[in-house]
Amino acid sequence: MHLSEGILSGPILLAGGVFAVMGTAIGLRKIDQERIMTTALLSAAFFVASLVHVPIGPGSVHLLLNGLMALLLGWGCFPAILVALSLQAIFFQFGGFTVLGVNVVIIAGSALVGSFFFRPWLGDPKKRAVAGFLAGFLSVACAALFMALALVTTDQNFLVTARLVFLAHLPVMVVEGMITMFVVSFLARVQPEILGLDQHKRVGEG
Amino acid sequence: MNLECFSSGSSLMHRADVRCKIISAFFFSLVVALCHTLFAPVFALLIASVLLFLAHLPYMKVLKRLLMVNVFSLLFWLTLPFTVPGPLFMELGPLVISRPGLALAALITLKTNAIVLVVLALIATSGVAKIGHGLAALKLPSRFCMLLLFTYRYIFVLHQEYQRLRRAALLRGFRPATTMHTYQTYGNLLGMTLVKSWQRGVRVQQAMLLRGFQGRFYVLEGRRLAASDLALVALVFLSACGVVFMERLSSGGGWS
Amino acid sequence: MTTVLLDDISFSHPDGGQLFHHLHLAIGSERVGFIGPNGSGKTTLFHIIMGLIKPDCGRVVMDDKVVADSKAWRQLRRQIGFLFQDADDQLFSPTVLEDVAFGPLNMGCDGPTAKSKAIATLNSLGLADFDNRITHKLSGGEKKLVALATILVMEPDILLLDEPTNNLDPATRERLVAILAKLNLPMVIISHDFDFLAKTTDVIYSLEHGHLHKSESIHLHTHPHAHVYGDHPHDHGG
Amino acid sequence: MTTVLLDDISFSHPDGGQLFHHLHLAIGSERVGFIGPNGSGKTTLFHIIMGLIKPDCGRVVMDDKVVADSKAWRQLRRQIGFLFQDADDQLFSPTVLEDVAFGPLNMGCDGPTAKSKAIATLNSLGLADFDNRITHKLSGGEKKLVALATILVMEPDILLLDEPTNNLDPATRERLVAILAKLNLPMVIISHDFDFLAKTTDVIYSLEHGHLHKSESIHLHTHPHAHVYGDHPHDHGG
Ligand SMILES: Nc1ncnc2c1ncn2[C@@H]1O[C@H](COP(=O)(O)OP(=O)(O)OP(=O)(O)O)[C@@H](O)[C@H]1O
Ligand SMILES: Nc1ncnc2c1ncn2[C@@H]1O[C@H](COP(=O)(O)OP(=O)(O)OP(=O)(O)O)[C@@H](O)[C@H]1O
Ligand SMILES: [Mg+2]
Ligand SMILES: [Mg+2]
Repeated sequence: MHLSEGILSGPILLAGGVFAVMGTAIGLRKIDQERIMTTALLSAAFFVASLVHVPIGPGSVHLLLNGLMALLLGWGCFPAILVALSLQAIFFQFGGFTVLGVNVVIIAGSALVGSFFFRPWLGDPKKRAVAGFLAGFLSVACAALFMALALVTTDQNFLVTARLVFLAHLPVMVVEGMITMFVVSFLARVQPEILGLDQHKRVGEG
Repeated sequence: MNLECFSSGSSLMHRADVRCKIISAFFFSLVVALCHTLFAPVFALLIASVLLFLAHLPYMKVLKRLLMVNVFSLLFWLTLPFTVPGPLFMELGPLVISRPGLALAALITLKTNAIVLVVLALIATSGVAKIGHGLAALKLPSRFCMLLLFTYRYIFVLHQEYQRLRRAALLRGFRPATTMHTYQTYGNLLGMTLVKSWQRGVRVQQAMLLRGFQGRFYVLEGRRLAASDLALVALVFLSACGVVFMERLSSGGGWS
Repeated sequence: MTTVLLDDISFSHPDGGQLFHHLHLAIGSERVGFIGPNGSGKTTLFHIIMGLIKPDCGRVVMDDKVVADSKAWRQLRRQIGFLFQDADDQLFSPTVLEDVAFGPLNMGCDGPTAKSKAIATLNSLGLADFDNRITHKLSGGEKKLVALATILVMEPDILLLDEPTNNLDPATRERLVAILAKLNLPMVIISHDFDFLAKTTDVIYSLEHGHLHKSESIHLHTHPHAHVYGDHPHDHGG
Repeated sequence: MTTVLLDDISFSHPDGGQLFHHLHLAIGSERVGFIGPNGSGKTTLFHIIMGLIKPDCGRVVMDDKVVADSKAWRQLRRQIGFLFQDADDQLFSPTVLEDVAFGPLNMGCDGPTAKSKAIATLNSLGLADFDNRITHKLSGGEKKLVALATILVMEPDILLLDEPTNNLDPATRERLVAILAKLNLPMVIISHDFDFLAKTTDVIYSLEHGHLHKSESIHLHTHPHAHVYGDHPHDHGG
């Protein structure tokens, strides 16, 4: 789920860059010295998840799990996603420097939208599964929408392509919703601290 | 899992200073990304090919990489020629292929490939460890650089952890299909991987604390820039200027 | 009785040296112990048997049929139970019951059957009322025993155990010895723990430089041993 | 000489039972071994010593001063080196040199000093020309030795080693024994490996049910031992 290089117009690239820098700055400020390692480890886990493909119908899709990332990291998902995308750029050359900003905003921004609405429901065991599904679904839906918007605002001629991009992500939305739902209920049962549901600190004085 | 399949080597590009490579690649990508005409990206693609040639990368792997990256370009070839209004190129039964549509698809493909080649030649030839140090030396926020380096460090550990869990599931007769049981199982596998990585994060954090970590990030050695490094930056910079010049020259040429 | 034959197996990791040269091995009739230095390829050999790694040449034969297509591999995996070196790699469900029931569910059992099978297996290992425990919060020894349960519930014909006593305290280790003795299944056990192998297996092979050497006789000899549980005498039944 | 005293320590995990009852322990003069069943709290005790976990009651005293504020804890952590159970938790930098230099840099050394210290330590452990290796590509035994280097480079006065021989093959294990013997530092070693403890420590405590029992004497006794390396005699120097 990223746009590759050489597609978008200058103004869109610039806007993406600016918003990505802002989001990352806020995120980095929220990650204090004590959480830098857990953030790095979660970011590595998400990178690994992006290599996983899950079957749906006759084909399979790669996971994105941006909604889950925002549920776990809040604003911290901006730097974490920037890191994961940078690594993908270095390893696979998917999306280089210039679209990095736009891609980060597409993925992290939409994830924040998803978690903004459904994060508060996580504390309630009855709503938890629904919240997980909707957060995962909406985060990908928004990401596909943002992507389509970036294309259309670059060039009206991309309208059909943008529509196709959005439609192609419909199955991804469903899969992401399901996986996010199951992961969230796993975490709530096994290690609720990760979801911030049950806080007690282990690291002693600094 | 070998993610850094281009990073080892002793070519000119492998030896060049990573800071210079990052700056060059960034500047060049930016210039190419902003092109509107067809000639300029063709020229950029030529320069990028020269840089790639200097990197002595295995050709088959490079080709494979290019194929993967061009899947997205294919999407444009399948839509734009039929949807962009404009002078007719040819008619294929009910399908009308327009000239500007073709040009736009070609433009995107050229730009994409030129940038990917440059990234391959200049960035993929350094390991992430070096790139992280380079970014720190270029004064990016140290917290971001730490995040990048630590994430990189543990990707392999976690990937192996995930693979082992997945194997355990396969050995117990698990067959992925479009069923709830499958999604539940993937949820459990990923959930367990997350729990383990989170706990490892807590332990590594403690290990850092025990070694006196107070939030500061130190970079060990700053390599001195050699004349060849500056020459590389100058070369790429001049080429980028060449691309801009071509763009100027041919804009208004009515290609798009 | 199921027999599995490794026929003329050679293998080397892409970036490592050659691990096996034309190796032959038959399992399924006795209890076999494997020893060998770290990195000699013991775990890799298990992975080859289970079809997790494809050898460079050679074949795995089960019950006189070459295991070739994915259906045959599924059948083999159903009949051979493989206990991983690290129990943490084997337990991925939130609770013990779910984890033990996972295998039977994949084999086509319905929910209640899978559940009752799981509970029966847990009981037989002395893990009654473990069903609702969270797997990853179990102690190391408990995890090992639960991992064993996840395998036994699938009613395998042969067991492959990769360093089953790693990280176990002496009491849990003795418990494992007792469980294995009771099982009456052919098995292959990798271990660095001579003592344990002497107690649980009939024959010991050592894997070195790509070859399996059958130790014609297990030399039992005495060995200085620091004994510190002054007040908790442990059993030297070996 | 640095001495550390655990004075009247009690601790229980939020959801577990009580691990320690009013425990006393002095370290810093000799080499101590800790044994005890899984989950008896050995690792937890190390975490309390290092101030990673706060005990429910009791104090940690270093050189006759109660360690109370964060400055005192920093001082303690500088003087006590703690080798984790899992080396992957301890090596977090991309390259070996950076990882070993990380401690000195945080202690205020400048780059070149930190670098030369790191290289000297690596050399002393027989890890010359490891400096540019990528940490995650090292083998298990190499990781363990590098993790030891990251601790020794900080010139600790006391070492705490948590199951240092886990997953090590006999050769690496012997190398570790030799390195530890040469070090001449007081240390506390957790291990399930009697043999190893007998070789490396002066006194062994067993931790059970929240109490430390000093084994008044280490009963060295003989023990049947299956020896299978017929053609590769191994050293029973114990
Ligand atoms: N995926 C891999 N790629 C390359 N080399 C590998 C891979 N997996 C294992 N190896 C190497 O193959 C060799 C054999 O590994 P294996 O795990 O089979 O050894 P082992 O005998 O089980 O050792 P141990 O006693 O430590 O468990 C080792 O040198 C290891 O580093
Ligand atoms: N964060 C935690 N929350 C609750 N219980 C915990 C936590 N960490 C450890 N425990 C429990 O505390 C007990 C002691 O754990 P500890 O790791 O100290 O044991 P150990 O003696 O080191 O065992 P091992 O020999 O397996 O390493 C165990 O029962 C463990 O499950
Ligand atoms: Mg092994
Ligand atoms: Mg422990």
